[in-house]
This record gives sequence, C-alpha cells and structure tokens, in this order.
Amino acid sequence: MSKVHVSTTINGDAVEYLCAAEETLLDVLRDRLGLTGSKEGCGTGDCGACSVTLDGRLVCSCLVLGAEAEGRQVRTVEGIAKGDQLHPLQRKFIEHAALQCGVCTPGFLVASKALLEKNPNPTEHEIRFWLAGNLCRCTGYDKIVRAVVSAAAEMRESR
Amino acid sequence: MPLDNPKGQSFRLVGSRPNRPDGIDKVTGRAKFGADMSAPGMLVGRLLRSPHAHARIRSIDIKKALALPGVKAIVTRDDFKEIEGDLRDVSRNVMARDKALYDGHAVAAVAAIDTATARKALKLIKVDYEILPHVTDVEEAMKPGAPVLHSDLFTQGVEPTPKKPSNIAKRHEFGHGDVAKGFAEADVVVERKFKSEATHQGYIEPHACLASVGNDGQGELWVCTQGHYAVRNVCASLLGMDVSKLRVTASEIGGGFGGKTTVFIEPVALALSRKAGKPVKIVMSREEVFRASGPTSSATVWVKIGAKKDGRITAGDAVLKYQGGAFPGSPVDMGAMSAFACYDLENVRAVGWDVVVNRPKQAAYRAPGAPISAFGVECVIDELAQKIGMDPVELRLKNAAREGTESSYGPTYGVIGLRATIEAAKAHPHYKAPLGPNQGRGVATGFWFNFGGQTCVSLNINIDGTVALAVGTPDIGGSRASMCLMAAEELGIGYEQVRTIVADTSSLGYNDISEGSRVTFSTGMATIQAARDAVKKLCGRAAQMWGISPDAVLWENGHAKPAGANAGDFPPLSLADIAKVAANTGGPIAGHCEVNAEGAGVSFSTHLCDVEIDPETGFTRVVRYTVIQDAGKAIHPSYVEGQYQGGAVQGIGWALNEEYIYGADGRLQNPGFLDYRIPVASDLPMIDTVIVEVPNPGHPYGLRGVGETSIVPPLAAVANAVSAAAKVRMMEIPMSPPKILKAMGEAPRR
Amino acid sequence: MRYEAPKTTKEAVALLAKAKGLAHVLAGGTDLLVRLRSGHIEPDLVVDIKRIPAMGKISAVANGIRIGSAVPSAVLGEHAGVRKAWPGVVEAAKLIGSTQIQGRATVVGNLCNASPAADSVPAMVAAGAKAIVVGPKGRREIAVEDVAVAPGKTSLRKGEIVESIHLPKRPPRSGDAYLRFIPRTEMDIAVVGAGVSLTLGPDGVCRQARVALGAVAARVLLVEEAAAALVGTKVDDKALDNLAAAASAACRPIDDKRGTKEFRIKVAGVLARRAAKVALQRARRGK
Amino acid sequence: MVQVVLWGSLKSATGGATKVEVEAANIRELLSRLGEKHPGLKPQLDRGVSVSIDGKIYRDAWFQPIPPGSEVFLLPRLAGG
Repeated sequence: MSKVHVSTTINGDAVEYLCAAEETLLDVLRDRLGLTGSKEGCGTGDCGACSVTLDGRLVCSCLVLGAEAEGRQVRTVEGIAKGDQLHPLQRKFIEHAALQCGVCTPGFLVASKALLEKNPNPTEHEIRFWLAGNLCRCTGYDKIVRAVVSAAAEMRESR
Repeated sequence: MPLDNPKGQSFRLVGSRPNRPDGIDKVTGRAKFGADMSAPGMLVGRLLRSPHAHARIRSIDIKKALALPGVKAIVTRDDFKEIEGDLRDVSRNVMARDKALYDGHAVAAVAAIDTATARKALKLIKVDYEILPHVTDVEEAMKPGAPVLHSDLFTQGVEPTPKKPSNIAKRHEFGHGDVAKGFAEADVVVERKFKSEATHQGYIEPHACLASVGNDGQGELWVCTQGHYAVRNVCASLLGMDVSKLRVTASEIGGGFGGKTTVFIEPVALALSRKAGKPVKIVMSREEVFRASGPTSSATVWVKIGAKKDGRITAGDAVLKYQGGAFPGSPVDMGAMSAFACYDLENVRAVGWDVVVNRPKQAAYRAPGAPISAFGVECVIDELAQKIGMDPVELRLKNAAREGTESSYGPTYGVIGLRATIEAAKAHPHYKAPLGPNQGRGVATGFWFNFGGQTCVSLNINIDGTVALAVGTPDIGGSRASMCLMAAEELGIGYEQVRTIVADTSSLGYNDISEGSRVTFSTGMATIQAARDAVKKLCGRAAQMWGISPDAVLWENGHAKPAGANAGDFPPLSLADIAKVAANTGGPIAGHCEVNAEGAGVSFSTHLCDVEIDPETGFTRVVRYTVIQDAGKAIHPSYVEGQYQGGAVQGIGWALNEEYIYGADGRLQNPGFLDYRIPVASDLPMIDTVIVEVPNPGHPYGLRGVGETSIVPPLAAVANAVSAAAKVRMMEIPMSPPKILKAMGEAPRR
Repeated sequence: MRYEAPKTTKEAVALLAKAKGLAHVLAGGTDLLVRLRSGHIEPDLVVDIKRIPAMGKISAVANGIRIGSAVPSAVLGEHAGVRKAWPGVVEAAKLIGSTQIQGRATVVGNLCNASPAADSVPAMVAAGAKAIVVGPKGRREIAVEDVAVAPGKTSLRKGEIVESIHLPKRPPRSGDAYLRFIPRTEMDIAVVGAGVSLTLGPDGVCRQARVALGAVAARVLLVEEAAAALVGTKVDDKALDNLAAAASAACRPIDDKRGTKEFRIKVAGVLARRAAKVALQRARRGK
Repeated sequence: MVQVVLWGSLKSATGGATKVEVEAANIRELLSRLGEKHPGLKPQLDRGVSVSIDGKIYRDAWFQPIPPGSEVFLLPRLAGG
C-alpha cells in the first residue's frame, strides 16, 4: 500500500508529508506533524473539536483526508497567536473563563475566528448558531458566547 | 478545620477573578490531554468488544491475529488473574471473564504497529459466544423469571436473604418518623410514578492513555483521569504490580463529571505494554465511550407526598429503582438519601433498589443518584402546590430544611443555605417576569452532600520568592486558579507569584479522586494549611536572622515583622528576602499538608426555568434559566458560575433530549453525538447565576463544594416548566418532542 | 485504498468504470469519511471530484442554474443568484450539519448518499431539479426524485457520476421553502422534512405546485395529492388544511430512535403547511 | 455510651433495631464495637461506611472523637462525581 505524498501549507509554513490514503487530516496533524492542538472528540464531525480552516473555510479535520490538503492552506489553533501575541479571542476566552476543561477550546477558537472574519459584529443568535457544531460540556456556552462578543467588540474598535 | 472568623471575613484576593494559570496553554493548543502524548516505538492498542448484550464466552482464538505481521501482543481474560474482593467487578468490567455482560464489554485487546494492523487483527480474533437472553430495563430485570446476570448475586438488605440469585443487588432504606401516620394527617396527597432514561457524562475528550512497562516491571502511565492515585492503586492490584513500581501522571483532562473516576482501558494498556515490551497507547473512539464507559442509571421513581391545606408537608415517601449496569453499585443509596433532603419532615421514608442489567457498569455522574430522585420529588411538590393553590416557591419556603432540621438521611443540619437560595429565587426578577404564549415556568430545589477526603499538597518557596504549589487532584474545571488564590491569600503575595501544578503519583503523597465537589474544599484546605506551615517556617527564619524568638515574629501582608515593640525594631522582611538567603538559614523552605479533609458543608440550589413549546410539534426551547446556589464562599466566582451553568445545562439536556436507546437486541442504538443529543450553543439562552454565600463552618474560608449540586434541580425545573406550558404533567424524561406531543394530544382539553 | 483526484469528469468516470472492488466518489466527504473511519466501508478506490473545475462552479445557464457536484453548501449559501431564485433549496442545503459540515457537504453528496432524511433532497424535488449524470455511455438527465431508490441505494450505474444539479428557471410569482423538524435547534438528522414550491397566477391563484416530504418513507416522497390541494386555490386556510391532511396521509414512516410513526405523520402535515405559507409569501413578493 | 442510628437496610443485622448503643470515644472504637456486638454488620463495616457526628460526615477518620451525647449516624460510604 503506497503512501500519498502531499505538499501543503500549514499556518503559513510549507509542509510536506506522506500519509496513507485513508488517513484523515486530523490524524496527519496530530500523529505525523505533532500539531496536537486539534482534538478528536467524536471522529464523525459532530463535536467540532478538530476544527481547522481549509483555504479559509471552516471544516472538521476529521472529515478531510490528509491527501486532500495538497496545495491547500490549512490553519489550526497553533496558528492563531502571532508569536507571543495572543489573538483577542484567545485573551477574551481566558478573561471570561470561557473554558473549564479546555479540550473543546481549540475548536471554538478556530470556529469563532472564522466567524469574526466573515461577520465582525455578530449577534448572540448568530454566534450561537455558527458555533452549534462545537460541543462544550463544561460551560453551558454562556461564557463562550460572551467571550466572542467581547473579542468582536475589541477587534472592531482596534480596526 | 473550622471557619477562621465566623463573624465575617475580608479577603485580599479570594473572591477576585484572575486569569487561570493554564489559560494560555489551553487557548494555544499547547496543553497536553490524554491522547496528546506519544513515546518512541509506541504501539497502537485496540479493543475487541462484545456485540452481544449477554453471552457466555466459550473460547477466544487469537492464533490467526497473533500471526499477523505487525501484531506485537494480544491480551484476553487469561492475562488478568482472578481477583476477589472489592476489585473483582472492576476487573471483570475491564475484561470479560466467563460472560460478556453488555454490548461493548471488552473481550480482547491488541497492540500493533499501527491502527490499520490493529484493526485487522481484531477481525482475526475468533470469539465463540453462546448468546444468552438479556435484559436492559430496570423493572423488567427485577421480575421473577428475568435473565439473571450473576448466579452469585443474592439481594442484600432484605430479611431473610433470598436463596435464589436475582438481578436485585440491594435494598436501601432511609428515613424517620411514621409515614402512614403522616399521610393520615394530610389534607392533600399526590402520588406519581416517574421514569428517567440513562444519560452519559458526555465529556468531549474520550478516554485515552499511554502505558509503558519495562522489562524490569517498572511502569509509567499517562492518562486523562479524575484520580491518578486511584488509577495507580487499582491498576497495580489488577496487574499484580507493586504500587511503587507504577508511576501515573495525570494529563490535562477534557471533562470528567464523574465518568473518569474509575478505570477502563488503563489496565489493558499496561497489560499489553508489559507483554509487548513497548509503550502502548489506547484512545477510545466516541462509540466506545458511549458503549463501554460508565453512563448513569436509568430508573423508575415512585413518590407520594401529603400536606395540610396550609402547605405543611406531613409525610414523604419514595421508592427508587435504579439500574447500575452489569455490576452492583448504582447510586440509588445516594438517590434515596437525598430525595427529601431539602425538606424539614417529621415523617419521611425513601427505599432504593439497586438492580443489575445488561448495560455498561454505571459510573458516577455529577451528584450521582440525586438528580433522578429530585426529579420525582420536586415534580410532586410542584403538583402539590397546584392542588393546594399555593405558590410553589412559598410551599418550598414553608417546608425548607434549616439549621437544626433532622435531615431525611439522618444527621441534623448545621448552618445551611437552602432558605437563602429559595428567598433569592423569590426575589429574582426572573420569578416575576411575565410569560409569553405557550410558555411555562418551573422551579425546583436540589441538594448535594459534598465530600472531603485524603489530600496531600506541597508548597515550595523558590529562591526568588515565588511559590511552586504541587497538588494531587487533577484540575477538571479551573481549580489551579483557586489554589493559587488561596496560597497567595495566605502568604500575602501576588496571585501571579504562585504556580500550581498537578504532581504525578511518585512526587506527592496520596490524593483521593477529584470527585464529590471536593477539590476546592479539600485541596484548598490543604493548601491553606501548607501555606500556614510555610509561614511558620518563614517566621522562624526571620526570627533567626533577627536573633529573637520565633513567637515574637508575625506574618503580615507577605512580610515577617516583629510582633510588637518589645520584640525589637527590625525592618520587615519580605518573603523574597527570606527566600533569597534560605540556604544560609537552614535550607529549603516548604510547607506541607497531609490531611483527610472532613467537614465538607452540604449545599443547596434553587433553579428557575422558562420554556416555550411549539404546540403543533412539541418542540421545546428553554427561553430563560436562573441558577441560585450556595457556595459558602466563592474563591474564584467565574469558575463557580461556570459550575452552576455547566451543571444546569447538563440537566437541561437530561430533561429534554439525552437518552441511551437500546434496541430489542440489547445493543445501544445511539453511540454518537449525532443521536445522543447533548445541548448545542443554539439550544440555550444565557444561564443567569446568583452566588449565595452562607459560610461552611467546616472550612477556614467557609467554602462549600459547588461542582455537583447544580445538576440536581434542572430535571424537575424543566419538567415543571414543560408541564406548565403543555398543561399536562410530564412524568418521563427525556421529554422529547414526540413524548410532549403525545401527552398534549392525550390530555383533556381545558 | 487508493486515492485519486482527477482533473476532468471524463477521467473520473474512467477511474470509476475501470475500478475493481469498491469505489466511492468523494465530494464533501461528510458522510463517506464517517463510514470509512468507523470501518463500515472499506473502499479500494476513492475518487475526489473537487479538483474538477466544472464541478466546483455554480453557473447561470439559459434555462436555469447549474450547481456543480463539488460545491459545498456554504458556497451555495453565499451565491446571490441561487438564494434569490431558490431560497428554499438554499435554506435546505444550509441545514445540513454544522458550519464545519457546511464548509464541505454538497447537495449532490446529500442526494447520492440516498438517505430518506437528507435535508436538501425534498427541497430539490419540490424545485423540480434534475441531476446531470455522466457515465461511460455519455450524459443523461434524471429527475432528482429518481436518484435514490432505497436507503443507501441509488439508480446510478457503474461508472456513473452526478456532475451537477440543474435548477429550472423560475416563472414570476414563484416561491419555495423547506422546513424540517429536529429535536434540537441544530446538528440533528431530520425527523421530518417538507419542501414546497409554488407559482401563483397574476390573480394570486396557485397555478403550479410541488410538495416533497423527507424522513417519512424509505425515499423522499413527491406528494402529488398535497400539491393538488394547493393548485387552483388562493392557498387559503382551507387549502392549507387539505395540504396538511394530504401530506400526513402520504407518510409511510417507521418508529425509530429519532421519532415515532405517529409523530412523523402529524408533524409532516404541520411542516408542509408552514412551508407552503413561507413559499406563498415568497411567491407574492417575487414579481 | 454512644447511641448510633443505623440506616434502614441495616435493621436485618441488628434484629430489627435502628438505634443501638455502644461504648466508644472515637470512630475506630465505634466501628469495632458495632462489629463485635452485631456480627451481621461486619460485611457492611468492612465494605466501608461513613459516620456522621453532630451533622458532620466522616469517611475515614478513626480517631475523630465522639463527644458524649453526640448525635451519631452510620451512613453508606458515599462518593461523588
């Protein structure tokens, strides 16, 4: 069984890897590239813990084959902060205690960032529906929604 | 440890909301959870699970699988010695012996060079099953003639002990007074039977571990667990290892809620690693989590409550039947003890039946047992209020337990906050807000014991005056922030100067599991004591430097100072000043505490819930929700609120849409997040919280555990709201739309 | 398993036609990868069609709109032309899974997965959409309702692939809508789905209508009796009552973990009525 | 003498009594005397119990004193989530 050779860009860096045809992008990120920030909560696209963007589009990396990333731009939670500068969403998640166990947090951050890039001023309703594919079992979502609202406000002001 | 100052205390840091110390790790992807660790030469472990609900295992043939290139080890029941005593059932749950007792029960495991090979190997293992009749429903399992799971299970707690085995493991009874007399005095009696389905804790991180056992028999285990010391002790027993030879490190944990208080894959990974001589990682799939970890009980609950016309309750009686899965030990005892714990009753009784069925062995789930019995009791209270024509909050206030009440489970309550939460509910704008069409409001109260337990911490003063605090209770919801706050409060230094870590089992003494809402209470108490121990030593060093008696030194705002003019006139020494010269004054300075923390204060919560029902489809939406709970003292209010909100939402899910669905074949039909429907962000409103603080006399800062009580009232709060909106009493949860629509259709038109 | 990402439809067809063993088309992959990972299927070949330029496009054609098979729902939802002409189809496509799923899932994948509960299918059936099928023997056009023949089974022959969906051009005063019932607000599979498309005359009388129901039978149903209840009326309460009754009467559902027969039958009528009302409003607005 | 209240299902081991009296100054003494006086309780005592003294629940503490006249309850060993 020969492996697929893939050249892609992850968080802005050119990356090459070999993967099995049936291997998912999530497995590649976690097991081959050591990017364990993306989590597997279900493996069926129901929890959003593995959220990444593929050419700017929010997807579950458990439902993308590693081979499909050829020539694409992949962005993961590891690429959200710029060096030692946290993204406003990351800061607001901490400040608002929007995480308890933190395992869903990478997925929420990637998804929230994708939302704010598309809609800088989302309503609570829009945030809740955009994030419906990200499950959190600890917080009841209240503080997560508040953190996103607050980050959006800060980002609009600094624009 | 008693409350420092019963007259009220003021804090410098406790009660503030600083950023958590592990925050950055968790927002950048740097935090390492169970599945995030790897080791050189690591193998992939996978389990073969029974597809049958109940089957005798005649034989297991592993020859072909073992011959597959890339397969390094296979373990079955033959690799686990027979164990008697406490751990027998744990051992049999980890790996089936003579029988597979539920769909998903582990029967073999493979370690191979990669996932594909492991998967292929599992298919090559031939298990010869003799399929047996099964039972998954609690009432069915109690009937004479039901398929019996264990031929050596004889009901305990009944007189005389039966001669025939059955699925009824135990009868519990709690209460006092004379319920028959109480009902005779009642003007109004409400009697109802309720049913609740099994739910899962639904932590987002599946169970995962990485085991490595060397040829010298020394083992290392990296695992997501609520209690790594317990994992160590249990695994060592199951594998016949010395406890000292197994070092367990707790990874970051992606949710537990009680579900990660026991072992499933950990002993298997260790056994595979020992056999293969290489590290083995096992990560459960979500399907395995649902089929083969520890969901909670399904149950039937019968409740009868009688009251005078003025609302005074004269008697309460309940019979609870909880299935605990394939082995004895459902939390029905705690369900029975807590059923009426919110009320001041002269005549009360609760009987609980612990029943085994062909389902995975239940594990603790947030206030185990209590939400189910509270569901029945609080719904009957609601109906009683309607019958008497009394406001449901008033009825609760009239009968609420208070200091001096003989609790329904025995002990007399000390200072408790129940009335304060009910009064706060009554005064809350939510309770007075008008309702829209098709909306209904529900109220319910809840109780939980809260626990203490064995705790050990070590507080080390670093050379620059910062502090390293090592605790042994995994941080499941931000507890490190609370520990930093308490240590800094005691030492009089900044929050940022304390760093709390969760130490491995070889670096710190034994700690009980992070369960029972005990961490902030017990580890907090130990942290305070360790800090006080360190302060004593710091004062001693200062005394030495000043050449005065240690008794003449006091600690204030992070500085050693002479206690008074008689002690001498020395400029204060800061913690950093003393730390800097520690080598010259006697060596390292550290504070320690080893304690079995007692004195946990019970906690109460009152919830308000508004729902709106679509009368044509039964679709139900929670439109407003308020949690009011006694925290004793909130150390980090943000994380206290988080516990209130999270528990409430788990309860909302339980009430509306979450359930284990078994088919006629005894197999679980919905082992995934698609059809096991936990609440998503768009299902919910903001969850309002009110933190009530009635100090616990058994803790220096007055705190009470807050982790569990919040899941106790929601089942009934939502049921009462739905019943009000639908104008028909709902007695089964989850109240999924088909059930609501059916009930509305069958209800007499009003 | 072999992974191929051909650049043309012709190549894709050739790969599938030649394939020995089990071959699957990979569009969004939101169903395929779930089955692949769980071990429910073990294909020998997966043909990724997302590198075929024509399949990734939405284009206006003379007699309507063509949606390529690899167009994800999110992209469809951002397309002003489709949103204006077929809001019901777009809202149905937008109901497939989460935002993350939307970034991948395609309406053609939804169709070829052949689930009776597929959200986009009743809307496309109501719209009178056609599937453009390319195979070793050339190109053919089939009605969307004829693609799925049974749960998990399509009428496509070996080597055939759906290249695009064709949505017809709309006459003035037309509107469509899709509604589904799920117990939560998101993330569930439809327990019942109802798609309605209708066209009004200048006098406000319904001239033409199509009603389709999902998750109430082994296939998505095109319910002619329900459509007949609307045609020739002003879509008043009486017509809507008749529509609801006809929709409920057409259901042949099962009891399962997602809902009961009784519930599905009742709610099918409720949703058909509600969807018709939305479609009516849209038709009245659409000059 | 300490009066101990047992929970309902232990009645069968004490000949129907839910209140029993033993001589004990702390929890360890209490438990061992209970076991001696009512051997039927031994299995449950071995499996683990909690003891409530004046409203405070203790799970393990052998040497916790039981002041004269205390309200003492024997309870199942409890665990949380």
